[in-house]
Order: sequence, then C-alpha cells, then structure tokens
Amino acid sequence: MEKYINNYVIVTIFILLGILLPVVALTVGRMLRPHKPTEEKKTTYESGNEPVGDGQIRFNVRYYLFALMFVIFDIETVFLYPWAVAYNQLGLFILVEMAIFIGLLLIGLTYAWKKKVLKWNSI
Amino acid sequence: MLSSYLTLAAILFCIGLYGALVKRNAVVVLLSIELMLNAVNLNLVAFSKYGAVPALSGQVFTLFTIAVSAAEAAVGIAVLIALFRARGTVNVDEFDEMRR
Amino acid sequence: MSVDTAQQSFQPLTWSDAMYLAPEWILIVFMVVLVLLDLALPRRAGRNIIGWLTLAGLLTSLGFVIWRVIDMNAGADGPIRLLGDSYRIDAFGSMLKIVFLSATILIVLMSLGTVKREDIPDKGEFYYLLLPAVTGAMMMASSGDLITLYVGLELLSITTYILVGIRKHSAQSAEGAFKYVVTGGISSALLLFGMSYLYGLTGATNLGVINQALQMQGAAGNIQELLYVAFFLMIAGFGIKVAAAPFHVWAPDVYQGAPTPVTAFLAIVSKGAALAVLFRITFNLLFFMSPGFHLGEDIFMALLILAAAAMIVGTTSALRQRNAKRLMALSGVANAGYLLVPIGVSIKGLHMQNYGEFLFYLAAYVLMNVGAFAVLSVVSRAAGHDELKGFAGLYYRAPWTAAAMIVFVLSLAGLPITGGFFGKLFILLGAAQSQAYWIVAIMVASSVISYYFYFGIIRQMFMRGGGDEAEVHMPAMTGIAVWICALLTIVLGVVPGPVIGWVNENFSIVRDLFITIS
Amino acid sequence: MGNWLDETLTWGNTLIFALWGIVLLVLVLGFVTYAIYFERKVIGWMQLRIGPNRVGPLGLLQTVADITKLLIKEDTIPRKADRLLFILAPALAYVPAFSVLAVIPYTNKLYFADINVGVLYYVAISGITTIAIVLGGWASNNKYALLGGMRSAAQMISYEVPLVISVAGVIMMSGSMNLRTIGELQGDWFWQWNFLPQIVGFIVFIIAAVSELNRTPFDLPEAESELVAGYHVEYSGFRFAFFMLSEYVYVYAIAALTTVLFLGGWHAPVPFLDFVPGILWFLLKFALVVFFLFWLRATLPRIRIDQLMGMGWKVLLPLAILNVFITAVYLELFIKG
Amino acid sequence: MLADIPILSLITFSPLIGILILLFLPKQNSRLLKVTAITATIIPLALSLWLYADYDGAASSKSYSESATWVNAALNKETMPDLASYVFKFQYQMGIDGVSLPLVLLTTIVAVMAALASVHVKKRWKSFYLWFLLLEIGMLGVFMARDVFLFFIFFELTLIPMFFLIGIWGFGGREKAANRFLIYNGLGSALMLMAFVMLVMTAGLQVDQIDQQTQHVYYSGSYEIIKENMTAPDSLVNASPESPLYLSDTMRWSIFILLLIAFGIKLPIFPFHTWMLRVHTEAPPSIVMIHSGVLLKMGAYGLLRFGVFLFPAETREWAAVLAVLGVINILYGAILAFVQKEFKLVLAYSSISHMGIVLLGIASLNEIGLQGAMVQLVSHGLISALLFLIVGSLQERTGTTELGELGGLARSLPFMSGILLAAGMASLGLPGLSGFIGEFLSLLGLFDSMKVLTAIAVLGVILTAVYVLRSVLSITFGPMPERFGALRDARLIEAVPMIALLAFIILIGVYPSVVTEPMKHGFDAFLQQLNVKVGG
Repeated sequence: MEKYINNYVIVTIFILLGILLPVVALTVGRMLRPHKPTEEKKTTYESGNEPVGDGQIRFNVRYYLFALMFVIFDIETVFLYPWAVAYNQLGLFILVEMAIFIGLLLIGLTYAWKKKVLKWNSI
Repeated sequence: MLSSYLTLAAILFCIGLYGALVKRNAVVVLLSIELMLNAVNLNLVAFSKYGAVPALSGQVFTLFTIAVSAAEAAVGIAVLIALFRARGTVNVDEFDEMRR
Repeated sequence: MSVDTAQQSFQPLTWSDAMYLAPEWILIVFMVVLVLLDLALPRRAGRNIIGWLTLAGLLTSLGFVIWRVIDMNAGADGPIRLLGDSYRIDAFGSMLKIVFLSATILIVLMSLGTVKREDIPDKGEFYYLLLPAVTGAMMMASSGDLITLYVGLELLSITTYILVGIRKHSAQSAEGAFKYVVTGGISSALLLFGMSYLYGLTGATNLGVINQALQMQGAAGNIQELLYVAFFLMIAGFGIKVAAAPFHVWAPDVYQGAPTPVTAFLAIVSKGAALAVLFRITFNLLFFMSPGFHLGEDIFMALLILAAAAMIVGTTSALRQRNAKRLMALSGVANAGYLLVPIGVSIKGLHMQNYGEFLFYLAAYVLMNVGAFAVLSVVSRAAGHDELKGFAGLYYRAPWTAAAMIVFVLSLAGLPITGGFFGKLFILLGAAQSQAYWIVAIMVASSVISYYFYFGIIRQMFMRGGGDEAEVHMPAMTGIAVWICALLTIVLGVVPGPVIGWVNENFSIVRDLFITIS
Repeated sequence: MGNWLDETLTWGNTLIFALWGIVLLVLVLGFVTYAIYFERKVIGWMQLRIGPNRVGPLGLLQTVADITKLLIKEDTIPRKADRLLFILAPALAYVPAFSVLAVIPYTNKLYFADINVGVLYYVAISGITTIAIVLGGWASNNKYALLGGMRSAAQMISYEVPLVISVAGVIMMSGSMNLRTIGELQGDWFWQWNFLPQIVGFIVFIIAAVSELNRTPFDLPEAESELVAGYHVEYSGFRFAFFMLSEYVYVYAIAALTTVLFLGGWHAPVPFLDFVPGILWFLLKFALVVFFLFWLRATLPRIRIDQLMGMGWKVLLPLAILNVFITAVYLELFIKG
Repeated sequence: MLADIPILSLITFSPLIGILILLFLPKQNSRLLKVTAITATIIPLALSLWLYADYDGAASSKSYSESATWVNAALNKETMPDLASYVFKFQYQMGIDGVSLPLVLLTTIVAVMAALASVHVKKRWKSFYLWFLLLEIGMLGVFMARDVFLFFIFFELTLIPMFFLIGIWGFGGREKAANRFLIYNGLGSALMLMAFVMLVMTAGLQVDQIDQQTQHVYYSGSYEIIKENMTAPDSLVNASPESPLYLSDTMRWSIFILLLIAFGIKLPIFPFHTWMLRVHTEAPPSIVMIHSGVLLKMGAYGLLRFGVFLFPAETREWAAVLAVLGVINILYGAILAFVQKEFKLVLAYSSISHMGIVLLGIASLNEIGLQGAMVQLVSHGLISALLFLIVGSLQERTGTTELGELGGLARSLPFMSGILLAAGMASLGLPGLSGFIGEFLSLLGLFDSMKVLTAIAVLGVILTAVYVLRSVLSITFGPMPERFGALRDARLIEAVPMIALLAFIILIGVYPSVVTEPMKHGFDAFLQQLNVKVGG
C-alpha cells in the first residue's frame, strides 16, 4: 500500500516540477527581458504582408474525421491492454474474442478507407 | 475518502447536466455530456476501491463506459458536422427547423 | 468478499455457451458481411439486395430464437445463464426478442418498398445498421447484469443515432439526430449515475446479487436516501429512453427528423427494449424487500405516476398536432404510459400476469404502429410532406390502404375488435386486479382523449379532399407489410386468448424473470 | 530508489522524492542542451560541415548561449491572440513531457515511480501535448499557426494509434504494463530482447515515435516552406523555448522508452558482458536511439502530408494490429501451456 | 323449435349477409345497392318478429340464451399451485328477456324504416349501407349481449359507423357533429368500461370446485355471474371485508355513479346532453331516425340492466335523485324546445324531455313504473323515428327546417302534414297513441313513491303539448311561402315507412300489451331483490 501511494506521490512531484519550471523560467525571464511594445510588433505575422481577415478560420472538416477515427481506435486500447496483460493466463477463447473485436475494428477501418476518409486532398 | 470522491463526482455531474441543458454551443453541450459520463466513471472507480463492498466489477464497468461514451461522442460529433454543413451554425437555439 | 466474488463471477464464455448466442451471432455476421458487400458493390448498383439479405438475417435469427423457446419449453432445465448470469436466455428475453425481431422484419419489409436513394443516400447502411440496433435490443432483453444491459442499450442507441441522421443532406434529419444524441447522452448519463450508486451501495452489478445485498442492507436503513437517488436517476434515464412524459420533449422532433422506417424502429424497438429492461430491473431489484423498507412500493408508485403523466401529457399534447409523425411521437408517449402500467402495478394479490399483459400490448403496439408508419410513409411520399392533411381523401386515392389504416387507427385508439383493444383491456384488468383504480381511470380517460386525434386521421381520409390529389401508389413490399400488420391486428383482436395464454403459461416469474444467485 | 518506495510516506520522504525529481530535471535540461549541440554537430558532420564551434571550446557553450538569448529576448503577444490560452499553451506542452519521465526505469534498482500501468501512463500523459499544440495554434489567431497546429494534431493522433497498439505485443510477451517488469523480463542474450521477436512492432513503434516527435521526415507541422513555422510562428523568447524544450524532452523520453521496451533496457547483449553496470548499457542504447533520430533528420527528406496520413492509417495501423495477432497466435502455440 | 337454432346470433348477424353481398356490388349502381340494403334489413326484422311470436315470458328467456367461450386467456398461476386452472374467461353470451325483446324489435323496425328513408342519400351509397348495416349489428348486439365485455364491444361497434355516417353524409357542420358524438360517447363508453373492469375483477370471480383438491378459478364478464355475485349476500364480494374481492360501499357507489354517468351521456341526462343537439341537426335524417329511435334507448337499457339491476340498494337510495334528474330533463327539454326556431332542435330537446320520463319510470322502482319506462322507450323510438322521417322528407323538398321559413304545408303536402300532425299528437301524449301509455304508466308508477315530483313532471308534460303544437302547427298551417306551392307529396317509398310507423304507434297506444306482455315477469326478480334489501 505504501508503495502504491509513494508511486503516485512521485508522479505528482514530477507534474508539479513540470509546472514549476515554466513558471519560474518565465518569471525570471520577465525580469531579464526588455519590454518595449509597439503596434507593429503586436500585429499578426503573415510573412510581412498586412494580415488579412481573422486567423481563426474555418478549417477542413477532414481534421474532425481524423479525430473521430482516433477516438475510436484509441479507445480500442482500453480493451486491448488489459487483454494483452492477461493473455497468457487465459484460454484459447480469449484469442477468438479479441479476434472478433479487432476484426470488427478492422472492418471499420476498411469502411473508412473505402469511404475515402483517409484520403487527404487539400490543406 | 469515499465521500470526497462522491461529492466531486456529484458536482461534476451537476455541472455537466447544467451545461447540457443550458449551454447554447452544441459542442459545449456534447462536452457537458462527456463530463456527466466522467462523473459516472469517477463514482464507479471510487466505489470499486473504497466502497462498502469493494469489487472489481466497477472498474470493468468503467472500461465499458469509457469505450461506449467515446463511440457516443464520435457519433455526436459526426452528427454535429452534418448538421453544421446543413445549417451553418452550432448554436443550439437555432436548431428549430421542426418547430416552425 | 471482493476478490472471491470477482473470481467466482468471472466465468469466461465457452464454445458451448457461444452456441446459445446463435441469434445474436447471426445478426452480427450478417452485418459484417453486408458492410463488406456494401463496400464491394459498385456505387451505381442497387442496394435492395442488402435489404433482402438483412431480411434473411433477421428471419434466420428469428428462427433460432423461436427454436430456442420451443426447446426450452419442452425441457425443464430452466434458463441458460451465461457469464455468471450477466446474459440470460430465458422466456422473458426470448419472447421479447421474437417481438423485436418481428418488428424489425416488418420495418425492413416496409422499407423495401418505400426507401429510395433520393432521400436516403446510403441505403445499404440504412439496412445493415438495423442489425446491430436490434442486436442491442436483444441484449437488453437478455441481460441480467448492469454492464451487459448498458452495453446493449448503447449499441441500440448509438446505431439509432446514426439511423436518425442517415439522410445526411437533410437539415431536419441532422437536427433530429443531434437532438437525439444529446437527449440520449443525457439519458445514459443519468442512468449510469444511478447505476453507479446502486453498484456502490451493493458492490455488485449482477441484478440478483444486488437484490440480495439490498435485502440484507435494506433493513439496516442507513443507505435508503442514496438508494432513492439511485432509482430516481435511473427512472429519469429510462423515462427519456422510453419517451415518457415529462421526459418526452425530444420525441416529436426526432421522430419528425428521422426517415419514416427509422421512426417506426425508434417508436417500437427502442421503446420496447428500454421498457423491457425497466421491467427486469424493477422487478428484480425491488420485489423482495424487508419490512419497514418501502423503497419498492415507492418506486413502483413513481413508475405509475410516470405512466399517468405520459398518458395525460401524450394525449393532450397530441390534440393540436398537425404533423403526422409528431402525432405518432406523442401517441408513442401515451403508449409508453400504457406499457408502463403493467410494470408499475407490480405483483399484488392475485395479479401476476404483468408480463403477459406487457408483451401482448407490446405485440399489438408493434403491429399497429408498423402498419400506421408504413401507410404514413406511402402517403407522405405521395404528398411530399408528412402533415396530416396528406391523408386527405385517401379513401378515393387508395381505398384499400384507407381501410387498412382504419384498422390501425382503431387499434391505436383501443377500440374493438383489434389487438389494441385487448391489449389495453388486459392491462386495465390487471391494474384493476391490483386495485390501482386511479391508473385505470387515467388510462381510460387518455384513451378517450386520444379518439379525437386518431379519428382526425380518419376524418382526413374519408371526409376531406375531393379526389383531385395525386394517386397513392402502394409498393408491393410495403403493401405486404401493411396487410400483414392489419390482419394480425385483427387476429389479435378476435382471438387474443391463445396468444396471451401461451405467454402466461410458458412464462414463469420465478424462473424467467427473477435472477436468483445460486 | 526502490527501497524508498516501500517506506511509509512522510514529509521527509516526500522531500527526498522531490530532490530526486529535481536532480532528474537538471539532468534532463543538461541532456537537452547537449542533445541540441550533438544534433547540430552530427548533422554538420554528415553534411561535411563543422557545426557549432565558436562559443566556448568546440562550441560547447553554443546552446547555452542560445538559451540565454531566448531568455532575454523580448516577448511579444499579438494583439489578436487569445492571451490566456497563448500563455498557457507552452507550459501545457512541457508539463506532460516532463511528467512521463516519472515512470521510466534506468536499471533494476534505479527508477522513480514504479507503477503497474506504466505504459498506459506514458501513453495517456503524452497525449496531452497534442492539446497544447492545437491550443497554441488556435490562440495565436494566425492562419499559419492554426493550420500548423491542426496538422500537428492530426499527425500526432494518427500516429498515436499505431504506436499504442504496437506496444501491445510487448505487453503480451511480458504480461505486464509495468515498465520495470518489461525491462527485467527481457532475456540475457540480445536476440531475446523484444526488438527481434517483436520486429514488426518495433519498426512500427520507431516510425510512429518519430512521427509523434514531429521530427523529420515527419516534421510537417513546422514545414517552413509551407507554413512559415507552424504552430509556434507567433511565439518568441522563452515561450518558444518551451515548445522546443518539450520536443527534446520527448526525444529523451522516447529514446528511454524504446530502450526499455524493445532494446533490453539495462541488460547486456551477451551474458558474459554482465560485469559492465546496467546503467551504462542503458545509456549506450539510449544514446544509440538518440543518434538514430538525428541521423534520420540528416538523411531523409520530408514527406508529403497525404503520404504521411496514408502511411499512418493504411500501413502502420494494420501492421500493428497484425503484429498483435501474430504475437497472440505465437504465444498460443508455443508458450501457453 | 326456435330454441334449437342460435336465433339470437342469427338476428344479430343477419345484416352481415347484406354487408357481404354489398361488398361485391358495383359502386355506381345506387338502385341495386339500395334494394339490397333494404332487403338486408328486412331479414332481421322477420327473424325478430318470429322470435317475438315465439317468446313466451320469462320462462323462455332461458331457452334463448346462447353461450360460447370466446377469449379464454390463462393467467399466471405460479404461486397458486393447487389451482387446476386460472383463467380470464370472456364469453360470447347472448340472451333475451322481457326488457330487451321490445327493444330488439324496435331496432329492427326502425332499421327497416331508416333504410327506406335513406333513399335521400346522394353519394357513396355503397359505403353508406355498409356502415348502416354494421350499425344495425352493433345495436342488436347491445340489446342481446349477456357478457359485459361483449356488451361493450357492441356498444363501441355502434360508435364507429355512426362517426362515419354523420361525418360523411351529414349536413354542413357534420365533422364537428361527428367529433362531438365520438368524444362524448367515447367518454361514456370509457367510463362504462372502467366500471365493467372493476366489476369483473371483483364480482366476476367464479370458483368451480371440481373435487376436494382441484378448483377452476376464472374471471368472467358474464352478466349472470356478476349479478349472482353482486346480489348474493354471502358471495366473496359482499361477505367479508378481508377478501381481496370485497366491494366496499365506496367502490359500489363509484361503480354505480360511473355507470350512471356513462349511460346518462347516452340517454342523455341533463348536463351531458349537448353533444346530441348537434347530431340531431347535422346528421342525415335517416341516421337521426336510428340515433333518436334506437341509440338513445341503449343508454336507458344499459342503465336499467347494469346500473339498476346490479345495484338495487344504491338505486333505491338514489331513486329520488334519479327522479329529480328526470324532472329536470323533462322541464329543461320542454322549455328549450319551446324557444327553438329550428324544427330539428325542437325535436332534439323533445327527445331530452321524453327521456326524462324514462328516468322517472326507472326511479319509481315498481313494476308499473318500469313497464312505463319500457313502453316510453319503445314508443319514443317509434315516434321520433317517424318525426325525423318526415323532417328528412320535408328538408329534401323545402331545403330548410327553420320554423320561421316553413308554413302552410298542409296545402301542398297534405299527406305528410297529416302524418306529421299524428306524430305530433303521439309525441305530446294523446290517449290512444303510444306516447300516452308510456307517460301515463311512468307517472303512475312514480306517483306511488314521489308525489310532488310527479306533479311537477306532469307540468312538463303539459309544456310538451304546447311546444309540439306550436311547432307542428306552424309548419302545417299558417301562410305558405310562394315557393312551396309546387312541392310533391310523399312518394311511395316514403309513405310506406310513415304509415308503418304510425301503425305501430297506434297499435301500442291501443293495445299496450304488445310491449308489456313479454316483460310481465321480467322485473319480478329485481323487485324481489329490492324488497329483500330494503326489508333486511
């Protein structure tokens, strides 16, 4: 039990250290660096041209599709990992079950492939 | 120990429910639903570890919940994209095609 | 305790167990094959073949379910319990499966006539997505564990989310789908939150174990408040799924947005499956309670109140409805109320045929609703919209279809001699036998109010229009579906005895409904 | 380190853990500093250049100078930017990069957190960086930055899937997600290490890992020719430094992870070389992986985005799944009783 | 001889022959359709006359009962292992007695007359007659059903055809009228169903002891069983409050009041009458003949059979209430009939008024009064059928039924005016015509128990004379508008039913035994029951 808690204390410490460094570095940096803002400095950079329109443009829906694909396949690992850990201790049927599970996912992938979700044709 | 988890879960759930019912932005609505589902997960895991009758099935349940909610979110987003293409907005108040 | 039970309840599936799941396997295999077929077929090729294969899959599965029922009735082995009772093949589940599969078969039949590529671009998907959806419904009917139950529920929900939005270029369809996703998501969150408390208080997800734990702890009385919270959250979740008032607001929009066959599927299979689960859960968890612990009574009362609200709200808000699909949605709300009554009255005194009443009305409801939706899909195709006035003068345009529609309307209104009448009558008798007279009164009153809008359809068909509207063409397959439904509706109305008798005789509460842990 | 873990938690222990953490932090910062130097030298060498040679002896202080420059450079935030998110993004990119290091073991004795779900922890935490990158791109309110951020996100999530699945084979071999156990269970001979039995998984893992790092040949998000500088175009000064820092910390993390998962960790390649301490073997393999990453950068051209996405989904993912199956069948036939 | 064949079912379902033939006839051939339909209505008339001739008092009512199990739904008897069977039994049970026989006869007569009068129908003859014959089946079934659910089904069976008949073939406001009809009557039948359900689930339980161990237990809708259980003092319903079937006083009263309202709507009793006015004005005249002539009687019949006979004690207690309701009906109907400007509305309110008399007869709770109520039912059925027959013919010719526009028709339509006058006389209760007998017997019966109310009721009868004479005379005499000069008097097909109906009216007026004879001992059991209750 101690080990369990200690492990996560370490993880917490790492996270805290991770947060601490940027905070410290940026604070120190603020003391060191100059601060002379002008209007030109604050414009959006578009390779030297006058910026046109808003930066937060509507982007291609394709990104969403990839996000969807990611969600599905990443969640798969939630089942895949425990299965992988326990694989050696269980019988043949577990292989069949996972074959069915993954098989269905592969069909999903084929579907997306065939429906040209995976095809990238512009930005 | 348990009660703090439960309280946190309940608060998350209420925030989620509030967001799902009140928020105007469709994406935020979907996010709120995910929040509710995560509150459930928190509950389940807390119970499976610290509950009156600790049992592993709660964590198994959580795995299923996570997977299913991911699928739900995927479908939700897909539907929202289709809707956005058709209507050009993600404002929930404007989804009133059928009330007219 | 924890490790032991976990070890005990973990029983992996074996090959022989897998054979019991044949109906479900068949559906899944057909789905996989059809997905691949749909992908392999050239874009221009017609997709009706997929519809036919879907039908074949459903029929095969139905055959296996029926075979299993007969086989089980012949022997006295008791139910088949898989994975530590998380999946049970018993009369409760199998009979419901027959209803769900038959409903889906009828829906596919009607779609074969009316679904055209113009309005559903992905026709193939439309057909094969019905398979996992109905599989989900079957899982729900068979599950004896919160986890399988939830997975089944979501399998059904998620596929129906897609089905509702399958006309992806239509704003209405997408809007309906989005609303359905949101309400569906909220409902499953509520449901799960309730389940999580239930699990936390009892440490189990198996309904039988939960029941036992509740019995032991119920007397202690220190967890009552949380139990109430758990059950009310679950009721709210199920309330949304079955579209019972006051959780029904989504239904008209979603029903209107969805393609008509999908609307029929939502109205029948989705609703029926959620009700079936509610049936199983409430009876399993709440039936044996310790003295001085009124959770069971209170929850059953809450269900009755929900039923009453659904009936009243459904019928009264349907009165001003001009859109046929929204009308059917609200009628569905009222019908959810009727179907909740046999659950809510619970087993009291001499009354214990709740399941028979429930199943009979569900069967009648399937027939009349599929029929009505089939006619509606044909009529709205001819009219180009699904307002009620599309029915105007149907008598002149398609007299036989109008005649079939009379049967469905009478059945929906609960008038003799149709299945709907006996369905309602049996429920009424059961409620009266349990001495829940107030719910009898509300049921009867809401039936009367419903006459107004159901006969509104008849008014449109027979008393409006001068015969100058477009001819209504009834496609052959849809016609077959309509007439099967009409005939069976009448058959149920003329000889209801054998059907409900068969159910009552082959369904044992102790064996098939309650999950007892050994 | 291991024996500290078994003791009851006290403030003293916590302090010790914190000190160890700081030590690692310093080491990692040092690594980053000289990894950059090393990279430039290696590439210079490969391109028949000299590389940095002015600041300090052999140019050893070049990176230090660079960092100092960044530290004292003026920090501008564009007027149109979403200020809060703009400030948050670099930090958010860095925190997970450092946090994942908590679970990496260096030898059987030298490790920090020893959690049972180490692999899962790594995968889960590292995923957060994607959000930071999208956030940075979005908050800049700049078209190039946004597109860079989106591309980067698309790339990272696409390659995370094969990365994660390719590890499944290793997990099956060891029956554990604990990185220390995985390292320990790899045999004494080098052909018993996971990279040979799991050759498919290993290849997929390496490719996906490079892509996860947004490094050449997969550095599309930063493609100067198309996107100016990608998601960090509006960043300057130390905020920019944190994006770079997290990238190099990930180089460290991935190199260490590869070593543990596939290259036998601290094991000597042949039993008779056991007298050399494990930590040296670990560092050797680690350095090899880092070198390999730099080598790739000098050698390969950047690939097109459609090729990139296609490769992730159409090649690596099926391969990774195939690997899982092969492993499963192999274990079924030969190992399982 | 008759007892050997299922005569009751034959009568009830004989219109089915007509329906089947009609289905195969061409849609356009109106003449053929009409002839077929009229012939089809004559069959049940002939059969029912035969039955009437053969009927021989209470003794033979037993021999005319028919019974078959329709729905035999097994109930779940899991926790009661020693039961041999546990079922819900729903029987097809038909029977006839002195109360129903005259009404059956009335139905068949009015049906023939209405079929004849339907020659005015202008469109969709085929479906008109289909619905018409279906309606007849429903009406006949109502009067003969001896199972509460069967009764209910036949009752509802009249609802649907009426909805179509009013809604398709009616006048301007037909749809609204059809709706009103449907909702009100639907409400009535729903309340009735509720009462029936409550009755069946308590009083309907029957235990058949086969031997020592085995029992057959069933719930039944059979009227006999319910009546037996309701009235036997030692039945499960009455004996012990611990029994799950025990009917408390509250329950009894609820059921009784439900039934009262249910049949009160149909009858109609005062506050529930509004739906009927619209039906009277908007429905096609031949349908109003049926409606006013038979359908309203179903309410009275139901009240008598299920309300009064099953709940003697409650009726006894509420006799005064019923009587007051009756008086209100009489006066309200009469006064409003007096101020109407539309002849159909006059007749509608007159129906309300006359139905009040039926209530009075029932409220008297003695043989004379009950017989009076029955005679009044039959007589009003015939009279109102006749009146609406004439109204239909008049309206076809003049295009109006406004009293202000009609006048002096005696000159152009002497025959029809004569019949109208005669019908009016019958309606106001002129001795020698049937109306008199009904009113006289009812009032006589009531006079025994409630003298003051009787006096007030008589006042109403006088008012009847006033409004009937006012309206009938204003139609037949007075100045005749120019355009009515060239009207044709009744054709043969109109004259025949008029004369026939008038003949029946006179027959009952002169020789009331044709109605009272069959029911001579019909009320004995009930009255005996009543006295037992009162005495004990």
